[in-house]
Amino acid sequence: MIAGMNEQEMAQRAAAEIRDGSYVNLGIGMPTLVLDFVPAGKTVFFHTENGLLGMGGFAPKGAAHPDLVDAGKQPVTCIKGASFFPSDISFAMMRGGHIDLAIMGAYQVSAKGDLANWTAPGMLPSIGGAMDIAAGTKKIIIMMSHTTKDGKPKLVRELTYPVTGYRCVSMIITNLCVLDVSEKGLVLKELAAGVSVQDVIDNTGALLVIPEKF
Amino acid sequence: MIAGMNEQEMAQRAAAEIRDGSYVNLGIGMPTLVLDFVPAGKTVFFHTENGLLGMGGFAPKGAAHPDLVDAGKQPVTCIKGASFFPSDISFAMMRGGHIDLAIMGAYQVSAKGDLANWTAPGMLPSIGGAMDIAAGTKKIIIMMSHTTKDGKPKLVRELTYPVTGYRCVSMIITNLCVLDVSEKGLVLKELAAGVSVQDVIDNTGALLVIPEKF
Amino acid sequence: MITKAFGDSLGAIHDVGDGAIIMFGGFGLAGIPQNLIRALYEKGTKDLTVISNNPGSRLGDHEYGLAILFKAGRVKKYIGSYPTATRSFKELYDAGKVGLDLVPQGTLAERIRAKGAGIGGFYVKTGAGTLLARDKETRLINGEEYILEQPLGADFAFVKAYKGDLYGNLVYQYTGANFNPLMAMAADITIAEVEELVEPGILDPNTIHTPGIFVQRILKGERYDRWYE
Amino acid sequence: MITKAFGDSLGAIHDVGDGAIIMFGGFGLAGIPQNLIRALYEKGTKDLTVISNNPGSRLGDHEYGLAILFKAGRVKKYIGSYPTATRSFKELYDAGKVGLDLVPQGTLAERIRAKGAGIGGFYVKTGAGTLLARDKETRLINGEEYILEQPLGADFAFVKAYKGDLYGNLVYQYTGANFNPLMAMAADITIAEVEELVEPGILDPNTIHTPGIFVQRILKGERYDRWYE
Repeated sequence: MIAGMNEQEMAQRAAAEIRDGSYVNLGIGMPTLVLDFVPAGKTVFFHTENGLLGMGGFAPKGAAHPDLVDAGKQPVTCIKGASFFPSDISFAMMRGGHIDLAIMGAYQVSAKGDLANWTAPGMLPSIGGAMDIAAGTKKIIIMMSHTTKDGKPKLVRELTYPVTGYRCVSMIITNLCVLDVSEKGLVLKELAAGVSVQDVIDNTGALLVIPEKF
Repeated sequence: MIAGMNEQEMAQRAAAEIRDGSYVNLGIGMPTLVLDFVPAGKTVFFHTENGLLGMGGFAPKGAAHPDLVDAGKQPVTCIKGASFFPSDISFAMMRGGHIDLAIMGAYQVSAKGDLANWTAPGMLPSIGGAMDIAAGTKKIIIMMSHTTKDGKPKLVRELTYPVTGYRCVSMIITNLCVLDVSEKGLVLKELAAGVSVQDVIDNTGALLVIPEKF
Repeated sequence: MITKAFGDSLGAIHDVGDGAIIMFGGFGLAGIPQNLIRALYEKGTKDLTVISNNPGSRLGDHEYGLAILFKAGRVKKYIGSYPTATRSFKELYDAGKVGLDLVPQGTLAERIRAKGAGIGGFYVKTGAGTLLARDKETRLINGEEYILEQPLGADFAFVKAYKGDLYGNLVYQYTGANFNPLMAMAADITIAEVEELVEPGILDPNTIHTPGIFVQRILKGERYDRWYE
Repeated sequence: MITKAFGDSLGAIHDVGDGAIIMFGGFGLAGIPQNLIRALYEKGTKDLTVISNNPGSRLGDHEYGLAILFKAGRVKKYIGSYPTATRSFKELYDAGKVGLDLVPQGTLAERIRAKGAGIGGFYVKTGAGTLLARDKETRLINGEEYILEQPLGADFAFVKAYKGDLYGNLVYQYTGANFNPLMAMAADITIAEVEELVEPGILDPNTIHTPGIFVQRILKGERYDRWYE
């Protein structure tokens, strides 16, 4: 088993994709680590689907308010210049194409950028805001382990898990590498330290486009 | 030409239909006179389509604010417990069936309660909120002169003017009488002082149901 | 002057009967009508259809909010976006004891708003081509697939606001708004609980989030748990 | 810290070109972006499509607001609900010099919101069976006739708020909100003028009506006419 990047390194890599002044939605779990890696001097407006633009970070102990939480139901803070709004407006931001970037997890991503991240066979299905994000966000980056816990590829030719959205993923950051989704398929962009092209190929269930530089 | 009620008397009659605690939309022009006749002790929330619940009345000279107007673009005041909101919410109140009563003018009303009040041949068409009110308000009362200026009936068997809404009018208050719209047609309910049943019949273009009491 | 105020939660829900369809505001534990939920539990009302983003919330080993109604077997059907929020729901669902109608969160919000706004249906891309669109009409709009979604209403909406007045005007705080203002528009009878109940005219009319026309009953909540340290 | 602030109205509209489709907030004279309208007039931009509830307003013998653009022949098409608000519009219309797309006011608001919210179309009863539904698809829903309405967007939205901050967050006053928050959501570029422009963090985040995500540019209006005595 190749280690590659740890979660913090993946979050840091994802954070590098965030432009100054942009509006960014972070999925529950690993993507929230991105909060810690926004470069100083950049103004980033973090959107939480439950009705906040300008999330600051997780609330310190003693400062938690029961009516101020993020999409993962964790108590959070807000920045100066934040705003609160109801769910219809929050999802208008996503569905209407106003959110610049969403960073989320996945069970599977296909070579075409199709996304599966809401349910699996035998699982109680839960959807939350995932399909709305997939339907409307300008750019979606997936942060995930390159394979499942038992070593099966999560990057596949065709999804076998139920679809969240079609052709919606732009970029994938895994512990092994960074990939772009293009018309030609998945394009290798960067390799994690200590990871070879062959490692990526061996752990990927779809054909890869490997640029000459590798 | 029979006089019957003047505009103030018609407004007073319309005001008597307003229930305590109800939400009422008043059309531009004559219906705004109703404001003066709400019985003391009744709490009535006047709705203006441009985004105010709890209009008080017309603003006294010197107290006009350019951003506080009614649907007729007149400067107004608001009562304690008023609220302001954007146009989508204002029309959700109407279209969604939340407004209890609308009092408006008309060019024609048919025996079935069809309403024409937005345009006429040769006129520059303007619609404003009339069709939205017709589509969603629980009860609509029309306040209008019984005939046109040249003596033609405005209560007709079938509309000849462009329709605002079908089967939406519940009651009609004219200078001559008060009528209910029922499944059987227009039912005479009250006569203005000095007006006979025959006067009403002579000036109406639709069959009338005349209860025995007349 | 009229008032929409009720003295307590049980009084405000006196006519909520078995089989009622009820919307509950809140996301996680933020903005949930916790006093009305407790009152409904005490009242023993059953065979409920519950519409809410999640069927209660889990914090550590405890479950809060709507979970008490589910655990007591009072709910026959749940309509929402995030049922995995509690373990109790999964147990009931796996045992076939509760129905589930899963709706993407944004579509849930928009369907509820549509009901309140008199919209007969609307098209969204959300979910097109997925399992959640199986029985839904589709339509190509500018070359992209959309699905037709229906308005969603209820007999009652239980909502929670930070402050309210006797006319039913409501003001929310932080992320406590979420589904509350939408549900207030979409039910036959909306019952609002607030932390502070004031006379009309105290709240600034420019800052009211839910105009009183959408609220039929209001009460000051008996007790507000804060859950977090 | 980023800022969306521009120094003046002319600067904020520098890239608004001939043939642009522009939404203008306001109802009557309440909440109109009067400085941006004046700047657009000064800039000389023509062949405009104007989306606004009314094409300006008449008070006594004078016409204000958008009327200056219409009178100067800069508008080729008007989309709105109340064209009779000015005499100048009627003259241009009767002379065949301006096109008119008449939309019921509530449908106008909802179509604009739909564009901003990514709704592909929606059904309303408003206007069903009338002249304004002539070319529209109809559908029976629960036995009643509904018509299909389309989202309505624009290249630019010119909006006016009472206060705003450098991130584009907006707060409206009284009936000054009207179409402004909806139009802010529906245009490629939204330009907001405000009476007071403040640093981020001054406005209470609970009272913001239009979150800054919907606003690309903001400026303090040069001059606010009050019109009424």
